[in-house]
Amino acid sequence: MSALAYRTLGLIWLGAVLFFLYAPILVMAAMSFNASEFYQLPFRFSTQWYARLADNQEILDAAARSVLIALCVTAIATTLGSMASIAMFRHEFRGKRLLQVLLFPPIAIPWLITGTAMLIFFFGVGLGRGTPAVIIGHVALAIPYVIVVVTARLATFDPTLEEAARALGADAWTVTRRVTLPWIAPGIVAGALFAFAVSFDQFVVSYFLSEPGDSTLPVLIYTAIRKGFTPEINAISTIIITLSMTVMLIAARYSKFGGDR
Amino acid sequence: MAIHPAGQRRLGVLGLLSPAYLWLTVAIFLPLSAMLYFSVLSDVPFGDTDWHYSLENYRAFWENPVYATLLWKSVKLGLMVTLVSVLVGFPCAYVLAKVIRGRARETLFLLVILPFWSNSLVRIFSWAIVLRGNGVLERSLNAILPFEVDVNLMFSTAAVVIGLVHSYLPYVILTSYLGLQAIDDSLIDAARSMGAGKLTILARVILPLALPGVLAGAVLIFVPVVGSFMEPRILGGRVGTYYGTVIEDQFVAVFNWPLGAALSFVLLAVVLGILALASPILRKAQT
Amino acid sequence: MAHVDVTNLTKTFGTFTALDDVTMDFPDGGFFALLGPSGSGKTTLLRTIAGFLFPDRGAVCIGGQPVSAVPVEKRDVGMMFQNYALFPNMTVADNIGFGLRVRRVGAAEERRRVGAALELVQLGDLGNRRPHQLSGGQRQRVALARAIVTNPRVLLLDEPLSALDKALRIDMQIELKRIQREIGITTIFVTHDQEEAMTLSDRIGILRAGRVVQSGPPRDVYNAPQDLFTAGFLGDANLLEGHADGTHLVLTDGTRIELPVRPGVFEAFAVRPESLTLSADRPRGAGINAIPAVLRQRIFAGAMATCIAERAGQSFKVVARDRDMPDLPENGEVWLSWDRDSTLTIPHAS
Amino acid sequence: MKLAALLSTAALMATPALADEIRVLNWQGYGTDLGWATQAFAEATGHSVTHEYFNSEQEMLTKMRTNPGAYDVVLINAAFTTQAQEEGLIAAIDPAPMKNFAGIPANMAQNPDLNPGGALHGVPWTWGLTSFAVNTNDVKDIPTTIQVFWDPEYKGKVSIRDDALEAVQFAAIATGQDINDIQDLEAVREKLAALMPQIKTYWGSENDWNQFMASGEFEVATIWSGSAARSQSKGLPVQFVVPQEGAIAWLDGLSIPESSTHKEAALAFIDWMIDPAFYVKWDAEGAPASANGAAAAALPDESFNKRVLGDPDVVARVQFQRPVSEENRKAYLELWQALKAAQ
Repeated sequence: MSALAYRTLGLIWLGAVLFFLYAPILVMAAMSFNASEFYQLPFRFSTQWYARLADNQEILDAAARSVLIALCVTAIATTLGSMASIAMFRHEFRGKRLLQVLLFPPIAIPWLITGTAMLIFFFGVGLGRGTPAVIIGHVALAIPYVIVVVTARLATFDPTLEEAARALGADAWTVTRRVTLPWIAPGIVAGALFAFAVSFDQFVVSYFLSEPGDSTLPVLIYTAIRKGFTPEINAISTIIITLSMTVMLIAARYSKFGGDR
Repeated sequence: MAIHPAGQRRLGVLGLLSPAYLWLTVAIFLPLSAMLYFSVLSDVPFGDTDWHYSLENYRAFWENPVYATLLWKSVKLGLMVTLVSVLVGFPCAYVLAKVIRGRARETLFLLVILPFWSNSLVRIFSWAIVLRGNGVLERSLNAILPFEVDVNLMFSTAAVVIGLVHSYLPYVILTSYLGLQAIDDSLIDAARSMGAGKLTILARVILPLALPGVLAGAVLIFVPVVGSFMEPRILGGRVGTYYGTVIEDQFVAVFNWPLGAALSFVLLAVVLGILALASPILRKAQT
Repeated sequence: MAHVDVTNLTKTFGTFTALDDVTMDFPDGGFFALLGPSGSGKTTLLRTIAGFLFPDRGAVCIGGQPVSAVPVEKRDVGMMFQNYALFPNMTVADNIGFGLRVRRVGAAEERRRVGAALELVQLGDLGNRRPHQLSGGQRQRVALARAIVTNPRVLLLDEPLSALDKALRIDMQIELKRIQREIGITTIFVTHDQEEAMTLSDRIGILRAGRVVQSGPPRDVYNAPQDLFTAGFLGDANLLEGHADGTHLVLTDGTRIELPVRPGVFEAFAVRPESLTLSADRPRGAGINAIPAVLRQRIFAGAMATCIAERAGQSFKVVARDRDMPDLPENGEVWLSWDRDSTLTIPHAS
Repeated sequence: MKLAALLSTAALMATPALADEIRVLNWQGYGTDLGWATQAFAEATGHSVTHEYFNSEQEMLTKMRTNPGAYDVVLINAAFTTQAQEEGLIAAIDPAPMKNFAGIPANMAQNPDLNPGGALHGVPWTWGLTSFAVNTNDVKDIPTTIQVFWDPEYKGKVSIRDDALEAVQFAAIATGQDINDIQDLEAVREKLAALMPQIKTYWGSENDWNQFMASGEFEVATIWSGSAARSQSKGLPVQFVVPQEGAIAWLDGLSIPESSTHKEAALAFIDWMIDPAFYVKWDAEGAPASANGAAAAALPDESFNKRVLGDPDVVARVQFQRPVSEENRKAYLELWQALKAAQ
């Protein structure tokens, strides 16, 4: 075969994969605009399911709770993660390698295990389920992502800049605020967006930790799916997926995925 | 007497590091320890239940073939999903890394990775909508094809595999892409200058060099798939009982947490074993 | 301005001893170069004086005050880095004004002093540029201005010129020297370039394996190295192998060479390439040493020429102005001669 | 100090009576979550009602165990009331404040399964059958036997609920056994194993079931009598069947968790739920049979509950679910899990 044929074949393959990745999501989204309750075709355009959403207090509450939790998680995980990244960047110490390895379990262990372990532990210590438990769990899942992203950005930072600032008389806080943070800010923003996405899309851990009546949006959707599908679920799903993809597109601009900006 | 500045620095490091790691300890490491503890109890130690230490939960795993069967079923599912993902994803990564250039590559790469960062539950739900009998897939196929087909993939192992491949495909594309991108084009040119054909180059140059990346992606897919429960439950129907769903049941329905903990720990052992085996590869892929 | 004393400094990193009982005195207003191969401890010494590192033992005094336990930000030192370390997110003026702002001198005072510093380094109108818009030499000047604008007690320079190309480096050496004289600040600088060290400083210190081997004015160190290492490190030296016999040195092949009459006990002898003269015939004269050799190679380098001659398996380097170097055939017999008194007499062989 | 404490306690005690949010744990679409009913209740009492749903009795119990304080009213099948009481999950109920309790006949009110330890722990609310329904679009001859589930003609069009107890008892009926005293568990296992390949998927909720019936994916599926009535009233093409082999009958009670913080409001809601006025309206949409004699009597003659469940022939065929011993429950669960795992 000629090089052109290979190239064409390759592009067709890539196109097919993209179709596979996006078609179901687009179909799902399209069905949220279909008037039929039973997903019947022909397609008749309607926004009634979105209108219904606006009246569904339970879903609205869950959505608000999900966003609120994600914001809390973002704030906490970004702060703690960035602090740890800076500490590991600035200093050499024994056990640093171990600390880096310890970031692996929250990412690598299946969430089913982490989630059920948290459930057991939080019950054991009397915290039980509920929003605080969910936040604690999400933050732990998000911290490694923040550290990885911020550390990647710090790798491009010249440590003598900090030394220069100190030599000029700046205390640790001034050095961090005036020199380090301005440089790693894009990394922190990307880390924060990752943290938001991790929390906002998190289902498994929330599923085990959230309290009845105080569940997050993905948990609510799961329970709803198991009770039968309605286009209302399509509508809220469409909103969620649009939101999280937008967040990630912004994150990509700040992280290395989108090229080095 | 003021603390020596070197000591002060040490305190500073501690102050910066400890919040994050304390948090991880409380939310990850202590819970995992608590789970280990639970797995050797005979009953949940809440209220006035009568409990004692015992290995009966682990014994249940060995004596009742149900759990081993399901674990094997989950492992098979993991292998299947991983294999399909690699076969589909590697060529895709190759096209991205070596065929497409410039801005188009950046955009297409982002497009491939993007779904990975959207809600997994919603994506599984999308497949449920598509795959249902009388659903979109069947209708569109019947609209195109001259003959009637009965595509009812919903509630089958195929549906579970499709949904999981959709969920985890971006992993293998991402890691393969990074691995392929690191291969210097001059190596390929060098091989060509020595008269190697396309297949030879692929088999003798590209694949060996890209292998760590591909394997890293495979591990990243295999591990979560073995522990999946939501996807089989929604897409699997009657055949959707897996190791993960049984663990979920122990916690959500049956309230046999000690058994659930023991089952989780067996799963964790399998996962850690795989990660340990793969860690040299993963480390290689990182660099 | 202040003088700097370090006494009995010892600093180890794990099993590696970076500084081993170092005692040194850096006089007020002086320009002091720390010279040594990599790993000799010169940078560690500089960073210990700066306050980035804290000694395991020993003391650092600036202006007579002990500062061993004072971290860098409280030591009031100015420091310039090899890569300049200009803050990329700030303008030139903000970079220079950083130290002033930290000291809260006030906006007007800051503007005045930044302006003056820019004038001093001859960058008057570049205050609003960003570092990445500057050339290497300009960045270097900004870094210098930033280091001195706070009127520190000591200026520390860590290989400040190594990132520049050669022509620019020589310009900057002159510039650096001018500014240092103008403000009269005690300056300590680290370099591995012996020529630069000798050009700039009025005192140099040679370090090796964490110890100070020798220190003093460049000319003294160059002319009277205290050991073979210094002799070879600061400039080139052709070692004369043999054993001393009263006023003479008996080379390994039995040739006797006259030694200068100097007090002291010497263990090794050498001669600098520029002290050697190459000739076809044996030169005669009082106090002239001459040994036969074979000319192996002649290297032309513009104004200067280098010849390599070999004698009894040992090669000798001869440096002279190209026009003073006789044009002799390679692999021919030549004579190497030198004034008896230009023989380097080295007390310590190690 | 003491006075202040007293006053504040009094204030605290006075407020809950004003407006509480009570949380109900129930099957989805099972009476308590009817919009018009909760709205009317809220208007009458000021208490708002929110819901949480379960997919199986096991899950219901675990939800109570792991979420103390989260629920105020829980629907419990009488077969599980004793277990819940033994675990200390539910509180004894004093029926005195309920004005509608008097309508409940003694055989219901004093049902031993609802009165563990001799005290009322579940207010009898509804009863009904677990049998099956067929899709009348596809199944023209309404079957009279439970063996239709094993008919190869319906392979891949059959469904049961994913519930160990229900599956085992269903198979017990199919093998001609007493559901409360299964002698031949091996026969049950074989019967269920033969059923598995017939099954399309398990259904989880009534809504789920309706959608599968509407799309024609189910042709024969187990269902509760009340749900079948509701589906029919929604116009779905379904016909409820009580086969000659009989059917499982159950009695559902409404209980108040021990950990409830709004016990008074909860009791008011239960009273609202056993009100004949509510029941008659509910029945029009499709409901299980009421345990309140007064309510049952108020039904019109053409009502599903009067027609089907009022038929003495039917009543004679059904077997009421009794509490299941811990040991049996475990055995059933393992049997069911093994069967599912083998798929």
